[in-house]
Amino acid sequence: MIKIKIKCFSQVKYALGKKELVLELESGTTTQEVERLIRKKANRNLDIVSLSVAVNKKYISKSLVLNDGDEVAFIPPVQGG
Amino acid sequence: MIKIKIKCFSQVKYALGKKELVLELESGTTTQEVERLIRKKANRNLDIVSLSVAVNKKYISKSLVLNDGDEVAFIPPVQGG
Amino acid sequence: MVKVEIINGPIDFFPLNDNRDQDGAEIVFNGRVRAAEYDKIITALEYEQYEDMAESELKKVAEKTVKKFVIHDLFCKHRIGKVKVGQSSLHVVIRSKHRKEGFIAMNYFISALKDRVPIWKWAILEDGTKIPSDCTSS
Amino acid sequence: MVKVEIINGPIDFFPLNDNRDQDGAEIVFNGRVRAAEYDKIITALEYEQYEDMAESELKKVAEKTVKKFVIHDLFCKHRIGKVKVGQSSLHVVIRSKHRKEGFIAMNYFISALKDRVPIWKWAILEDGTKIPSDCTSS
Repeated sequence: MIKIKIKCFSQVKYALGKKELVLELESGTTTQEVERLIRKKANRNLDIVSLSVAVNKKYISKSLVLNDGDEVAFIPPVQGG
Repeated sequence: MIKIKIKCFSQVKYALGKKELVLELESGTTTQEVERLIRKKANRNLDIVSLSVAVNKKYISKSLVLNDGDEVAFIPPVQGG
Repeated sequence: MVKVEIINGPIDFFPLNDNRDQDGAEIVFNGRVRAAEYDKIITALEYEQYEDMAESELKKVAEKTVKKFVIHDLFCKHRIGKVKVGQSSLHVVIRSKHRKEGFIAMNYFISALKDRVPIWKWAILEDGTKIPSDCTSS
Repeated sequence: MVKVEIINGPIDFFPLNDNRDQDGAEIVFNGRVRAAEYDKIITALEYEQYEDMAESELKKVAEKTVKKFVIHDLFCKHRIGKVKVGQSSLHVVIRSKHRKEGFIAMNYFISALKDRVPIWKWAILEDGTKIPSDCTSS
Protein backbone atom coordinates (compact mmCIF):
# COMPACT_ATOMS: atom_id res chain seq x y z
CA MET A 1 0.00 0.00 0.00
CA ILE A 2 1.07 3.59 -0.63
CA LYS A 3 -0.13 6.81 0.88
CA ILE A 4 -0.45 9.89 -1.33
CA LYS A 5 -1.58 13.43 -0.75
CA ILE A 6 -4.00 15.13 -3.16
CA LYS A 7 -3.98 18.93 -3.27
CA CYS A 8 -7.24 20.51 -4.40
CA PHE A 9 -7.58 23.93 -6.00
CA SER A 10 -10.28 26.06 -7.55
CA GLN A 11 -13.05 23.96 -9.04
CA VAL A 12 -11.64 20.72 -7.63
CA LYS A 13 -11.63 22.23 -4.13
CA TYR A 14 -15.13 23.61 -4.72
CA ALA A 15 -16.48 20.31 -6.01
CA LEU A 16 -14.93 18.20 -3.24
CA GLY A 17 -15.27 20.79 -0.48
CA LYS A 18 -11.69 20.02 0.57
CA LYS A 19 -8.23 21.56 0.23
CA GLU A 20 -6.43 18.30 0.66
CA LEU A 21 -7.12 14.55 0.72
CA VAL A 22 -4.90 11.71 1.85
CA LEU A 23 -5.52 8.43 0.05
CA GLU A 24 -4.23 4.96 0.75
CA LEU A 25 -3.87 3.08 -2.49
CA GLU A 26 -2.48 -0.16 -3.80
CA SER A 27 1.08 -0.08 -5.05
CA GLY A 28 1.18 0.45 -8.78
CA THR A 29 -1.75 2.86 -8.85
CA THR A 30 -1.40 5.44 -11.65
CA THR A 31 -2.28 9.12 -11.77
CA GLN A 32 -4.95 8.27 -14.34
CA GLU A 33 -6.64 5.90 -11.91
CA VAL A 34 -6.55 8.50 -9.16
CA GLU A 35 -8.01 11.09 -11.51
CA ARG A 36 -10.93 8.74 -12.22
CA LEU A 37 -11.45 8.34 -8.47
CA ILE A 38 -11.42 12.10 -7.89
CA ARG A 39 -13.87 12.73 -10.73
CA LYS A 40 -16.17 10.11 -9.22
CA LYS A 41 -15.98 11.70 -5.75
CA ALA A 42 -16.89 15.03 -7.36
CA ASN A 43 -20.26 13.65 -8.35
CA ARG A 44 -20.24 14.78 -11.99
CA ASN A 45 -19.29 18.33 -10.95
CA LEU A 46 -15.95 18.02 -12.72
CA ASP A 47 -17.30 16.32 -15.83
CA ILE A 48 -16.75 19.34 -18.07
CA VAL A 49 -13.54 20.48 -16.39
CA SER A 50 -10.25 19.55 -18.05
CA LEU A 51 -7.54 18.68 -15.56
CA SER A 52 -3.77 18.79 -15.94
CA VAL A 53 -1.76 16.68 -13.56
CA ALA A 54 1.17 17.62 -11.35
CA VAL A 55 3.18 15.15 -9.29
CA ASN A 56 5.37 16.64 -6.61
CA LYS A 57 4.69 20.13 -7.96
CA LYS A 58 5.73 19.40 -11.53
CA TYR A 59 3.44 19.01 -14.51
CA ILE A 60 3.48 15.52 -16.02
CA SER A 61 2.39 14.88 -19.56
CA LYS A 62 1.38 11.21 -19.31
CA SER A 63 0.06 8.92 -16.61
CA LEU A 64 2.65 7.80 -14.04
CA VAL A 65 2.77 5.07 -11.43
CA LEU A 66 2.66 6.78 -8.04
CA ASN A 67 5.08 6.25 -5.18
CA ASP A 68 4.48 6.34 -1.48
CA GLY A 69 4.51 9.94 -0.22
CA ASP A 70 3.80 11.54 -3.60
CA GLU A 71 1.85 14.78 -3.73
CA VAL A 72 -0.61 14.91 -6.62
CA ALA A 73 -2.70 17.79 -7.92
CA PHE A 74 -5.37 17.72 -10.61
CA ILE A 75 -5.09 21.19 -11.97
CA PRO A 76 -8.15 22.86 -13.48
CA PRO A 77 -7.56 25.56 -16.12
CA VAL A 78 -5.32 28.15 -14.50
CA GLN A 79 -6.37 31.79 -14.27
CA GLY A 80 -3.36 33.87 -13.34
CA GLY A 81 -2.89 37.39 -14.59
CA MET B 1 4.84 88.41 -56.35
CA ILE B 2 4.36 86.43 -53.13
CA LYS B 3 6.64 85.98 -50.17
CA ILE B 4 6.80 82.58 -48.47
CA LYS B 5 8.74 81.19 -45.56
CA ILE B 6 10.50 77.83 -45.82
CA LYS B 7 11.21 75.98 -42.57
CA CYS B 8 14.17 73.59 -42.73
CA PHE B 9 14.62 70.56 -40.51
CA SER B 10 17.02 67.67 -40.14
CA GLN B 11 18.65 66.77 -43.45
CA VAL B 12 17.15 69.77 -45.23
CA LYS B 13 18.63 72.08 -42.60
CA TYR B 14 21.93 70.20 -42.78
CA ALA B 15 22.07 70.35 -46.59
CA LEU B 16 21.16 74.03 -46.84
CA GLY B 17 22.93 75.13 -43.66
CA LYS B 18 19.83 77.14 -42.73
CA LYS B 19 16.84 76.88 -40.40
CA GLU B 20 14.67 79.14 -42.44
CA LEU B 21 14.54 80.79 -45.87
CA VAL B 22 12.33 83.54 -47.16
CA LEU B 23 11.62 83.39 -50.88
CA GLU B 24 9.97 85.86 -53.19
CA LEU B 25 8.18 84.03 -55.94
CA GLU B 26 5.82 84.69 -58.76
CA SER B 27 2.12 84.37 -58.00
CA GLY B 28 0.88 80.92 -58.93
CA THR B 29 4.02 79.09 -57.83
CA THR B 30 3.28 75.58 -56.56
CA THR B 31 4.80 73.57 -53.73
CA GLN B 32 6.22 71.19 -56.32
CA GLU B 33 8.10 74.01 -58.00
CA VAL B 34 9.48 75.20 -54.68
CA GLU B 35 10.57 71.66 -53.83
CA ARG B 36 12.52 71.51 -57.09
CA LEU B 37 14.18 74.81 -56.19
CA ILE B 38 15.11 73.59 -52.72
CA ARG B 39 16.53 70.33 -54.04
CA LYS B 40 18.62 72.35 -56.49
CA LYS B 41 19.93 74.64 -53.75
CA ALA B 42 20.92 71.54 -51.79
CA ASN B 43 23.39 70.60 -54.48
CA ARG B 44 22.41 66.93 -54.88
CA ASN B 45 22.59 66.40 -51.10
CA LEU B 46 18.85 65.74 -50.94
CA ASP B 47 18.70 63.55 -54.03
CA ILE B 48 18.05 60.36 -52.10
CA VAL B 49 15.90 61.92 -49.42
CA SER B 50 12.13 61.62 -49.76
CA LEU B 51 10.30 64.76 -48.66
CA SER B 52 6.73 65.18 -47.46
CA VAL B 53 5.25 68.63 -47.71
CA ALA B 54 3.49 70.72 -45.08
CA VAL B 55 1.84 74.06 -45.75
CA ASN B 56 1.03 76.16 -42.71
CA LYS B 57 1.89 73.22 -40.44
CA LYS B 58 -0.40 70.71 -42.09
CA TYR B 59 0.61 67.85 -44.34
CA ILE B 60 -0.61 68.17 -47.90
CA SER B 61 -0.93 65.20 -50.19
CA LYS B 62 -0.66 66.88 -53.57
CA SER B 63 0.98 69.99 -54.97
CA LEU B 64 -0.77 73.28 -54.10
CA VAL B 65 -0.55 76.81 -55.40
CA LEU B 66 1.04 78.93 -52.69
CA ASN B 67 -0.32 82.13 -51.25
CA ASP B 68 1.51 85.16 -49.95
CA GLY B 69 2.61 84.57 -46.36
CA ASP B 70 2.45 80.75 -46.49
CA GLU B 71 4.86 78.75 -44.40
CA VAL B 72 6.17 75.68 -46.19
CA ALA B 73 8.24 72.78 -44.90
CA PHE B 74 9.79 69.93 -46.88
CA ILE B 75 9.77 67.21 -44.33
CA PRO B 76 12.42 64.48 -44.46
CA PRO B 77 11.52 61.10 -42.95
CA VAL B 78 10.54 61.77 -39.35
CA GLN B 79 12.33 60.07 -36.48
CA GLY B 80 10.32 60.53 -33.31
CA GLY B 81 10.19 57.91 -30.59
CA MET C 1 18.02 39.26 -15.68
CA VAL C 2 14.91 37.49 -14.40
CA LYS C 3 13.09 38.36 -11.18
CA VAL C 4 9.76 36.82 -10.24
CA GLU C 5 7.82 37.16 -7.03
CA ILE C 6 4.49 35.96 -5.75
CA ILE C 7 3.20 38.42 -3.22
CA ASN C 8 0.42 38.37 -0.68
CA GLY C 9 -0.47 42.07 -0.45
CA PRO C 10 -0.29 45.19 -2.60
CA ILE C 11 2.32 45.30 -5.37
CA ASP C 12 5.19 47.74 -5.13
CA PHE C 13 5.85 48.59 -8.76
CA PHE C 14 9.41 48.10 -9.96
CA PRO C 15 11.00 51.55 -10.37
CA LEU C 16 11.15 52.83 -13.94
CA ASN C 17 14.82 52.75 -14.69
CA ASP C 18 15.86 55.85 -16.56
CA ASN C 19 19.49 54.95 -16.68
CA ARG C 20 20.09 52.16 -19.18
CA ASP C 21 22.61 52.38 -21.97
CA GLN C 22 21.60 49.41 -24.06
CA ASP C 23 17.86 49.06 -23.64
CA GLY C 24 15.94 51.22 -26.05
CA ALA C 25 12.61 49.88 -24.89
CA GLU C 26 10.99 49.40 -21.53
CA ILE C 27 7.49 47.95 -21.49
CA VAL C 28 5.39 47.72 -18.37
CA PHE C 29 2.18 45.77 -18.03
CA ASN C 30 -0.21 46.09 -15.10
CA GLY C 31 -3.19 43.77 -14.97
CA ARG C 32 -5.98 45.04 -12.76
CA VAL C 33 -9.11 43.55 -11.25
CA ARG C 34 -12.20 44.85 -13.01
CA ALA C 35 -15.59 45.43 -11.41
CA ALA C 36 -17.19 42.59 -13.36
CA GLU C 37 -16.23 38.96 -13.88
CA TYR C 38 -18.18 37.10 -16.55
CA ASP C 39 -20.83 39.85 -16.32
CA LYS C 40 -21.40 39.46 -12.57
CA ILE C 41 -20.56 42.42 -10.33
CA ILE C 42 -17.74 41.61 -7.94
CA THR C 43 -16.06 43.51 -5.12
CA ALA C 44 -12.75 41.66 -5.28
CA LEU C 45 -10.99 38.61 -6.60
CA GLU C 46 -9.18 36.22 -4.36
CA TYR C 47 -6.18 34.63 -6.02
CA GLU C 48 -5.29 31.14 -4.92
CA GLN C 49 -1.93 29.61 -5.74
CA TYR C 50 -0.43 26.16 -5.63
CA GLU C 51 2.29 27.12 -3.20
CA ASP C 52 5.90 26.76 -4.47
CA MET C 53 4.73 25.36 -7.79
CA ALA C 54 3.23 28.71 -8.82
CA GLU C 55 6.49 30.53 -8.23
CA SER C 56 8.63 27.83 -9.83
CA GLU C 57 6.39 27.68 -12.93
CA LEU C 58 6.40 31.47 -13.13
CA LYS C 59 10.18 31.43 -13.04
CA LYS C 60 10.36 28.76 -15.76
CA VAL C 61 8.04 30.76 -17.99
CA ALA C 62 10.11 33.93 -17.43
CA GLU C 63 13.39 32.17 -18.16
CA LYS C 64 11.99 30.61 -21.29
CA THR C 65 10.78 34.02 -22.49
CA VAL C 66 14.14 35.67 -21.91
CA LYS C 67 15.89 32.86 -23.78
CA LYS C 68 13.41 32.65 -26.66
CA PHE C 69 13.41 36.38 -27.40
CA VAL C 70 16.45 38.59 -27.11
CA ILE C 71 15.46 40.60 -24.09
CA HIS C 72 17.59 41.79 -21.19
CA ASP C 73 15.26 42.00 -18.21
CA LEU C 74 12.00 40.36 -17.30
CA PHE C 75 10.67 41.30 -13.87
CA CYS C 76 7.30 40.04 -12.68
CA LYS C 77 5.20 40.27 -9.55
CA HIS C 78 1.95 38.36 -9.19
CA ARG C 79 -0.32 38.98 -6.28
CA ILE C 80 -2.24 36.29 -4.41
CA GLY C 81 -4.93 36.61 -1.75
CA LYS C 82 -7.69 39.17 -1.94
CA VAL C 83 -7.26 41.88 -4.58
CA LYS C 84 -9.86 44.62 -4.61
CA VAL C 85 -11.42 45.97 -7.77
CA GLY C 86 -9.08 48.54 -9.33
CA GLN C 87 -5.89 47.10 -7.88
CA SER C 88 -3.12 45.37 -9.81
CA SER C 89 -2.79 41.63 -9.58
CA LEU C 90 0.03 41.37 -12.13
CA HIS C 91 2.98 43.66 -12.83
CA VAL C 92 5.54 42.89 -15.54
CA VAL C 93 8.52 44.90 -16.79
CA ILE C 94 10.47 43.94 -19.90
CA ARG C 95 13.58 45.74 -21.12
CA SER C 96 15.02 45.10 -24.54
CA LYS C 97 17.14 46.71 -27.19
CA HIS C 98 14.21 47.24 -29.54
CA ARG C 99 10.53 47.76 -28.98
CA LYS C 100 9.26 45.02 -31.28
CA GLU C 101 10.96 42.10 -29.57
CA GLY C 102 9.83 43.56 -26.24
CA PHE C 103 6.16 43.55 -27.22
CA ILE C 104 6.35 40.06 -28.67
CA ALA C 105 8.08 38.81 -25.51
CA MET C 106 5.50 40.51 -23.28
CA ASN C 107 2.62 38.88 -25.13
CA TYR C 108 4.30 35.52 -25.10
CA PHE C 109 5.09 35.77 -21.39
CA ILE C 110 1.59 36.77 -20.32
CA SER C 111 -0.02 34.07 -22.49
CA ALA C 112 2.34 31.42 -21.13
CA LEU C 113 1.70 32.59 -17.57
CA LYS C 114 -2.05 32.34 -18.13
CA ASP C 115 -1.54 28.90 -19.60
CA ARG C 116 0.81 27.27 -17.09
CA VAL C 117 1.15 29.02 -13.74
CA PRO C 118 -1.10 27.35 -11.13
CA ILE C 119 -2.98 30.38 -9.87
CA TRP C 120 -6.76 30.64 -9.79
CA LYS C 121 -9.32 33.35 -9.21
CA TRP C 122 -12.23 33.21 -6.81
CA ALA C 123 -14.88 35.86 -7.36
CA ILE C 124 -16.12 37.67 -4.28
CA LEU C 125 -19.66 38.78 -5.03
CA GLU C 126 -21.51 41.74 -3.54
CA ASP C 127 -23.22 39.53 -0.96
CA GLY C 128 -19.85 38.18 0.18
CA THR C 129 -20.19 34.76 -1.48
CA LYS C 130 -16.92 33.34 -2.77
CA ILE C 131 -17.03 31.10 -5.83
CA PRO C 132 -14.49 29.89 -8.37
CA SER C 133 -14.30 32.56 -11.04
CA ASP C 134 -15.38 30.19 -13.83
CA CYS C 135 -18.60 29.42 -12.00
CA THR C 136 -19.71 33.06 -12.19
CA SER C 137 -20.76 32.35 -15.76
CA SER C 138 -23.26 29.63 -14.88
CA MET D 1 -8.98 60.54 -22.44
CA VAL D 2 -6.08 61.80 -24.51
CA LYS D 3 -3.14 63.79 -23.13
CA VAL D 4 -0.10 64.61 -25.21
CA GLU D 5 2.84 66.81 -24.35
CA ILE D 6 6.07 67.79 -26.02
CA ILE D 7 8.63 68.56 -23.36
CA ASN D 8 12.02 70.19 -23.35
CA GLY D 9 13.67 68.49 -20.38
CA PRO D 10 13.44 65.24 -18.45
CA ILE D 11 10.14 63.35 -18.53
CA ASP D 12 8.08 63.03 -15.38
CA PHE D 13 6.43 59.64 -15.80
CA PHE D 14 2.66 59.58 -15.48
CA PRO D 15 1.79 57.96 -12.14
CA LEU D 16 0.71 54.33 -12.34
CA ASN D 17 -2.93 54.49 -11.47
CA ASP D 18 -3.89 51.67 -9.17
CA ASN D 19 -7.45 52.76 -8.77
CA ARG D 20 -9.42 52.01 -11.91
CA ASP D 21 -12.60 50.00 -11.95
CA GLN D 22 -13.00 49.35 -15.64
CA ASP D 23 -9.48 49.10 -17.03
CA GLY D 24 -8.08 45.62 -16.72
CA ALA D 25 -4.90 46.55 -18.56
CA GLU D 26 -2.39 49.34 -18.23
CA ILE D 27 0.53 49.30 -20.65
CA VAL D 28 3.47 51.66 -20.36
CA PHE D 29 6.13 52.16 -22.99
CA ASN D 30 9.36 54.05 -22.39
CA GLY D 31 11.66 54.62 -25.34
CA ARG D 32 15.24 55.35 -24.34
CA VAL D 33 18.30 56.68 -26.09
CA ARG D 34 20.81 53.91 -26.69
CA ALA D 35 24.58 54.31 -26.70
CA ALA D 36 24.80 53.59 -30.43
CA GLU D 37 22.98 55.02 -33.43
CA TYR D 38 23.52 53.16 -36.71
CA ASP D 39 26.60 51.55 -35.12
CA LYS D 40 28.31 54.83 -34.22
CA ILE D 41 28.89 55.57 -30.52
CA ILE D 42 26.94 58.60 -29.39
CA THR D 43 26.74 60.51 -26.11
CA ALA D 44 23.26 61.93 -26.66
CA LEU D 45 20.57 62.57 -29.21
CA GLU D 46 19.17 66.00 -29.82
CA TYR D 47 15.52 65.92 -30.82
CA GLU D 48 14.35 68.67 -33.13
CA GLN D 49 10.67 69.38 -33.64
CA TYR D 50 8.61 71.38 -36.06
CA GLU D 51 7.12 73.61 -33.40
CA ASP D 52 3.30 73.43 -33.00
CA MET D 53 2.99 70.97 -35.85
CA ALA D 54 4.71 68.20 -33.85
CA GLU D 55 2.26 68.57 -30.98
CA SER D 56 -0.79 68.89 -33.20
CA GLU D 57 0.21 65.81 -35.25
CA LEU D 58 0.91 63.88 -32.05
CA LYS D 59 -2.55 64.76 -30.79
CA LYS D 60 -4.16 63.70 -34.07
CA VAL D 61 -2.38 60.35 -33.96
CA ALA D 62 -3.43 59.83 -30.32
CA GLU D 63 -7.05 60.68 -31.01
CA LYS D 64 -7.14 58.40 -34.01
CA THR D 65 -5.71 55.54 -31.94
CA VAL D 66 -8.27 55.99 -29.17
CA LYS D 67 -11.09 56.04 -31.70
CA LYS D 68 -9.83 53.13 -33.81
CA PHE D 69 -9.28 50.77 -30.87
CA VAL D 70 -11.53 50.64 -27.87
CA ILE D 71 -9.18 52.10 -25.30
CA HIS D 72 -9.93 54.51 -22.48
CA ASP D 73 -6.75 56.51 -21.96
CA LEU D 74 -3.78 57.37 -24.10
CA PHE D 75 -1.22 59.60 -22.43
CA CYS D 76 2.02 60.51 -24.19
CA LYS D 77 5.04 62.67 -23.50
CA HIS D 78 7.75 63.18 -26.09
CA ARG D 79 10.94 64.94 -25.21
CA ILE D 80 12.77 67.37 -27.47
CA GLY D 81 16.20 68.95 -27.06
CA LYS D 82 19.22 67.03 -25.85
CA VAL D 83 18.50 63.59 -24.38
CA LYS D 84 21.45 61.76 -22.90
CA VAL D 85 22.09 58.08 -23.47
CA GLY D 86 19.95 56.05 -21.06
CA GLN D 87 17.22 58.63 -20.68
CA SER D 88 13.66 58.34 -21.98
CA SER D 89 12.64 60.34 -25.01
CA LEU D 90 9.16 58.85 -25.25
CA HIS D 91 6.69 57.81 -22.58
CA VAL D 92 3.27 56.35 -23.40
CA VAL D 93 0.54 54.97 -21.14
CA ILE D 94 -2.51 53.14 -22.50
CA ARG D 95 -5.40 51.91 -20.37
CA SER D 96 -8.01 49.56 -21.74
CA LYS D 97 -10.51 46.97 -20.66
CA HIS D 98 -8.50 44.09 -22.07
CA ARG D 99 -4.81 43.57 -22.63
CA LYS D 100 -4.99 42.58 -26.30
CA GLU D 101 -6.58 45.76 -27.60
CA GLY D 102 -4.12 47.73 -25.45
CA PHE D 103 -1.07 46.11 -27.06
CA ILE D 104 -2.47 46.50 -30.56
CA ALA D 105 -3.26 50.17 -29.87
CA MET D 106 0.21 50.76 -28.41
CA ASN D 107 1.91 49.31 -31.48
CA TYR D 108 -0.32 51.25 -33.82
CA PHE D 109 0.23 54.50 -31.93
CA ILE D 110 4.03 54.23 -31.82
CA SER D 111 4.21 53.26 -35.51
CA ALA D 112 1.95 56.15 -36.49
CA LEU D 113 3.97 58.55 -34.34
CA LYS D 114 7.20 57.39 -36.03
CA ASP D 115 5.52 57.82 -39.37
CA ARG D 116 3.86 61.23 -39.06
CA VAL D 117 5.03 63.39 -36.16
CA PRO D 118 7.64 65.94 -37.35
CA ILE D 119 10.41 65.23 -34.89
CA TRP D 120 13.97 64.39 -35.90
CA LYS D 121 17.07 63.10 -34.18
CA TRP D 122 20.53 64.61 -34.35
CA ALA D 123 23.32 62.36 -33.17
CA ILE D 124 25.88 63.90 -30.85
CA LEU D 125 29.10 62.01 -31.35
CA GLU D 126 31.92 61.53 -28.85
CA ASP D 127 33.90 64.43 -30.36
CA GLY D 128 30.91 66.74 -29.98
CA THR D 129 29.96 66.80 -33.65
CA LYS D 130 26.23 67.03 -34.29
CA ILE D 131 24.84 65.39 -37.41
CA PRO D 132 21.39 64.29 -38.57
CA SER D 133 20.88 60.82 -37.21
CA ASP D 134 20.46 59.28 -40.68
CA CYS D 135 23.87 60.51 -41.72
CA THR D 136 25.58 58.45 -39.01
CA SER D 137 25.25 55.49 -41.33
CA SER D 138 27.31 56.99 -44.14
